[in-house]
Amino acid sequence: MLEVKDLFVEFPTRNGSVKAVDGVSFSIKEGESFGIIGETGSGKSVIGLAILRLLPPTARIRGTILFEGRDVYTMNSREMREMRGRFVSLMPQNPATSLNPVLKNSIQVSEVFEQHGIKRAEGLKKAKDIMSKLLLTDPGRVCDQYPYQLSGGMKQRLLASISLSMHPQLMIADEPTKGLDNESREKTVELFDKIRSEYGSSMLIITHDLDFARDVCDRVAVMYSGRMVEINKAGTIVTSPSHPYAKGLVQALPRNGLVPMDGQSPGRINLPDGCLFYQRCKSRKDVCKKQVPVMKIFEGGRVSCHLY
Amino acid sequence: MSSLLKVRNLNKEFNGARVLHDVSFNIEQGETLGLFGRSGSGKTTVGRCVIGLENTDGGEIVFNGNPIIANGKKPASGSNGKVPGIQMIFQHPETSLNPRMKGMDSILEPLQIHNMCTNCQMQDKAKELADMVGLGMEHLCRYPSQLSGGEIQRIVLARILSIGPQLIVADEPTSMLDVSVQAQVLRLMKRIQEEKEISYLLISHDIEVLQQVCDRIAFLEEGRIVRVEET
Amino acid sequence: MLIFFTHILTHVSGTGDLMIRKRLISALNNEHLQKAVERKDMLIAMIMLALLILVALASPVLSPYDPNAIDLDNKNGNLTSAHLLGTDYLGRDMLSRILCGATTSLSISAGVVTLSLIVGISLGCIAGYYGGFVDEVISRAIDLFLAFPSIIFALAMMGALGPSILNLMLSLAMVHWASYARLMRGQVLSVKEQEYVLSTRLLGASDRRIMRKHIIPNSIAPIIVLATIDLGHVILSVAALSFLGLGLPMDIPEWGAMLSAGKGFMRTAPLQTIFPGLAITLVVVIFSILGDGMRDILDPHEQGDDLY
Amino acid sequence: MLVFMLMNVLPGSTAELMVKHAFVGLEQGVTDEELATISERYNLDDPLYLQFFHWMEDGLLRGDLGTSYVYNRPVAHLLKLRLPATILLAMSSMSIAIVCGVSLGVYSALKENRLTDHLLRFVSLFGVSMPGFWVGLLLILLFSVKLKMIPVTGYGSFENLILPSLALSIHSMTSIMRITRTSMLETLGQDYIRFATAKGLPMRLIITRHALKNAMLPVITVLGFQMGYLLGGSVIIEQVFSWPGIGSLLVNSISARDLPVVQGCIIVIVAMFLLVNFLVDILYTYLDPRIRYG
Repeated sequence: MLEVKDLFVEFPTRNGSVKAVDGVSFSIKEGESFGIIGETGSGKSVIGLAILRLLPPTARIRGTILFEGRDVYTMNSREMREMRGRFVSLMPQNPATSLNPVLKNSIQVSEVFEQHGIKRAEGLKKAKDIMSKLLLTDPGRVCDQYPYQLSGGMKQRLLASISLSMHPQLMIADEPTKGLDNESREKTVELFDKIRSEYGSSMLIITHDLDFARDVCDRVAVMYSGRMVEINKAGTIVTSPSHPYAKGLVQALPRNGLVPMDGQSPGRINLPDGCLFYQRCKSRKDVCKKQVPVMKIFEGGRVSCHLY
Repeated sequence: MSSLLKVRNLNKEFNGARVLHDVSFNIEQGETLGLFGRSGSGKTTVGRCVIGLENTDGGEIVFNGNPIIANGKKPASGSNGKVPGIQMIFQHPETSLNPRMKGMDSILEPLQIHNMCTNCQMQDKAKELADMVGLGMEHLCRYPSQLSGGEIQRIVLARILSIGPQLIVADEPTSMLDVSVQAQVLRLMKRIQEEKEISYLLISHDIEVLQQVCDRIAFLEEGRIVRVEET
Repeated sequence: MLIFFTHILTHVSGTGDLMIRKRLISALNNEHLQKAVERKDMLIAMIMLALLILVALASPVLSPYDPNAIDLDNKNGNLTSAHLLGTDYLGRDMLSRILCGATTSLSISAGVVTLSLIVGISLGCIAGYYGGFVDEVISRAIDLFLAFPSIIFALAMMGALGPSILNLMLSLAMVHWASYARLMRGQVLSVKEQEYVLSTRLLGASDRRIMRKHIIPNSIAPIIVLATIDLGHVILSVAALSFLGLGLPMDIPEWGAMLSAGKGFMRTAPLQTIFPGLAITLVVVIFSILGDGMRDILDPHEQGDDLY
Repeated sequence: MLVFMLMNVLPGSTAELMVKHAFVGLEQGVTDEELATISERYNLDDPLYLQFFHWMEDGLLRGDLGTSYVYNRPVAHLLKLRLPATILLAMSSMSIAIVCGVSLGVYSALKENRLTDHLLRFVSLFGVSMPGFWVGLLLILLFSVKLKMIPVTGYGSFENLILPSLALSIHSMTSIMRITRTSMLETLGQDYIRFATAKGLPMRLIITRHALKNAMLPVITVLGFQMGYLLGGSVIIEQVFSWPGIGSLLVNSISARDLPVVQGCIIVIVAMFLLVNFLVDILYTYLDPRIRYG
C-alpha cells in the first residue's frame, strides 16, 4: 500500500539546517494499522506531512514515497489533489485550530465531497451518516453550528468524519491523544476501533502515547531523533522491546516505576556520527560510536542496534 | 506533630455554580499528597485557593500553625495574602518563565526580591541551585525559548527552591512533557523532597503517576473529596 | 481640561520616565543590535537615520545661507551654482531651508513621540495592571481622544492656541498618547495573566517590581514599533498643519510651509514644491523601514533558534 | 460636548481673542464698547455653562448651530451646502483605497518573496510615506500643468473628482495593502489551511473560501482608523484642490476665528468618523460568528 524508502527531510534555519528525518524506511500493508512512536521533536509528524506533500516549501526532501506503486513526489498537482482526500486523508493534530473558525461546519464537511465530484446535498447526507456512525450526537445540529461551539471531543469526531468522508485507503492520524486526560483517551481508542471495524482502511498513527499505540496499532515503529530504531508488533514493543531506547521508554512509564534515562536527545543541526543514542545508552559499545547501526531482522521485527 | 497544612471544608463559587463543596484534607511534613480528578473536577481550583491566587467562599486553611484563610477571608497578616512558604509549579512550561529573562536571572530573582545574599554570592548560589536540579551553566545563559520543556520545569523548580519553601503545589507539572522527561523531573522532585524535607500537593489526571510518586491520594469528583487512599 | 492634563503629565512622567530609560538601554545593548545589523535593509535605514540626525543637529553650520535671508532680486531662481536647489518666492536659499527644516521636523516629532510615549505607557500600564475604577477612567479618556481623527484635533487645538512649537507639540501629543495607551493596556492585560507573572507575585515581588521587570519588557515591543512608525506620521502631520498655515510661525523654516508657499508658483518654478516633499517622504520612509525591522527583531519567538 | 469645552477653556477668553482677530483685518484697534456690543450680540459674556446650554439647546435640538461670525449666515446652512462635496470625496477615495488596497495586498501575499511582491512592497513603502498634499501638488503638476488634461480645481464634473480622490486615497490604499498582505500571510500559515489542502481542495478555492474571510478580520478593524485618517486628509486635500467641502470650510473658519463654524465642522467630521467606526463594528460581527453569539 505505502512504501517509504530512505526518506531525508531537512529544514534550513539561520544557523544550520535541522535534520528532521534522517533516513527512514517502512511500509504499510493493505488494511494494516501502523504506529509511529516518538518523543517531541523526533520527526514523526514530519513523515506524516511528507507523505501528503504538506511540508513548507523551504523543506528539502530526499528519498521516495510510493503510494500504490506511484511515487508521490513525481505526481503533478492535479494528481496530487486527486490523491489527497480521496485516497489518503489526514486527521490533524489539534482539532481546535484545524477547523476554520468563521465557516459553518456543514461547508467544511461537504466541501470534500464537492471536490471529488459529488454534489453538496448528497455529500452532506453522506457526511451525516458517517458522523452518526462515529457516535457524534445529533449530526444535523452540529452541521449548522460553528466550530467554536463544539467541545474538544466533538471537534475530534467531526475531523475524523471529514477525513473519512471519501473512504480513503490510508488515513494518517497525527497525535490524536495529545493533551487528553485518561477518560477521553479511552473514547479516542473506541473511536479508532470503530473506524477500523467500519471502514477497514489502513492507518498511519503518529503518537507519543505507548498505551494508545498498543491498543490501536498492529505494528509499531519507535523513532529517535529522526531515525527509526525499532519496528515490531505493538504488543512486543510495549512489553519487551529490544532496542535500549525503546526499553528506556517503557521503563520510564509511571506503572513501570518511572525509571528515567539520563541525558537528552542530541542537537539536530550537526548529528553525531554513529548511533544517536550512544551518550544515553547503558549497554553501548565503542563500535556504536563510529558506525551507524543498520536495520537487522530480529525476533519477528527489525532493530537497528549493534547489540544484535 | 501537627500537620503542615490543614484545609477544613473549603468552598468556592464560580459565577453562580458551586465548584468546591467542603473540601478538607491535610498534608504532613515531608509528605506528598496526590489530588486526582478528571478535567473539570475542580482540582486546579483547590491548588489556586491553597496558594492564595483565588479567594475562597468559606472554610479555613491553616499552614504551619498560623491560619492563612479563616472562614473564607484572608486575615491581614502575610504579604497580600501570599505565604512565602508555599510555592506553585504550573502546567505549561512555555509560559512559566519570563521569555525576556535568561535562565540565570529567573533563578536569582527570588533572592533579589528578598535580598537574601550579596551579588558576589549570587553566582555560586546559582551554580549550587543549578546542580541541585541537574542543569549545567550553559542552560542558565539561554532564553526559555531555547530550552526544552523539561529544562524549563527544572529552572522553575530551582527558582522556587532558592527561598526554601515548605510546601510546593504542583498543578500537572509533567503532563505536557514526554514520558522519559517526565520520569526525570518526577525523580528529581522526589530527590529534592528527601534532601530538603519539602512536602508536595501533586495535582494530576494521570492515576499511574500519582500511584508511583505520592504517599497518599485524595480523589476529587465534582468538587468533593470522595476518598483518600494510601499508595 | 488642559491644566488638569498637564498636572497628571508631570506627576506620571516622573515614574514612567525612569522605567522607559532603563528598559530602552537594556533592550538595545544585547543581541537585538547584532540582529539589527544582520538585516541589510535595517542597516541602510540606520545609516540614513544617523546621517539625518547629523544633518538635523548641524544644520545651522551646514546650510550655505541664513535660511531666512531674503534676497528679492533672484526670486524663484532655478538651480544655480550659488543656490544648489534654487530659491523660493522671497529669494531664500532652498537648500539651507530644507536642511533647517530637518531640524524642526525631527525635533518636533521626537518631542511629540517621547511625550506621548511617556504618558501613554504609564497610563496604559497602570490601567491594564490595576484595572477596576482606574482602568475605567483611563479607558474612557482614551476613547475620548481617539474619537477624533488626529489631524482634526490638532487643527482645532492649533487654531485656538495659535502657532508656536510648544502648542504644536502639545496638540499632537494629546492625540498620539491615546493610541499608545490603548496598545499598552491591551498588552499588559494579556501579559498580566501569564503564569510567570503569577509565580513572581507568589515569590513576594512588589507590584512595582513586577511591572518593571516582567510586564513592561514583555509588552513594550509593539509599542516601540508603533513609536518608530509614528515618528514618521508626526512629521507628516506637522507638515500638513504648517501647509494649512496653522503650524509654526513664519520665521521657522518648515517643509510643509515651504510646500504651501511654493504652491502658488508651480507653473513657473515647480522645483520649489518637489524638493521639500521629497525630503518629507525620505524621512518618513526611513522611519517606516526602521519600524518594520523593529517588528521582526523584537518579536519574542525570534529570540534564538528554538529547539527543533 | 468635549468640542465646546475645549474651545472655550483654552487660554485667553476666546471671545476677546476671537473678536480681536475677526476685525483686525478691517480696522486697527477694537474699542471697548465695540467689543461689548459684539460679545453682547453673541452673548459671549455670560458664564461658559450658560453659553453651552444655549448652544446645545438651539444647536442640536433645532439644528441651528448659531450664526457664523464671518459669513453671518446660520452654520447649519453652511454645513448642508458643503456636506455632499466632502462625502463624495471621502466615499470615492475610501472605495479606491479599499478595492486596490485589498486586492494588491492579497496578490502580493500570494506571490510572496517573488519580484512582484518586492516591487509592490517597495512602492507601498513610498506610498505610505508621501504626504497627501504633496501627492496632490505632484498630480496637479503632472496632469494639469504639464499635460493640461484634467482641470485643476472646480467641482461638479467627474473629471475634477479624479485627482483629489486619488491623492487622498494613496496613503490609505498603501497601508491597507500592507496590512492585508501581513494578515493574509499569517492566515495562510494556519492549520485549517493545511487541513483544507489535505482535503484535496484546489488552491483557488482555499483562498477564496477559507483564507480571505479570516484575513479580512484584522483589515476591517484597522479600516475604522484609516477612515479617520482619510477624513483628516480630506481637510488638506480640499485646500489643495480648493474642493468646496467641509474640510476647507473648517480651515478657513479656523484662520478666521469663526467659532461656531469651527465647532459645527468638527462635530460633523467626528460624527462621520463615529458613523464609519460603527459600520465597521457591524461588519466585523457579521464576518466573525464568535463575536455575534458572544
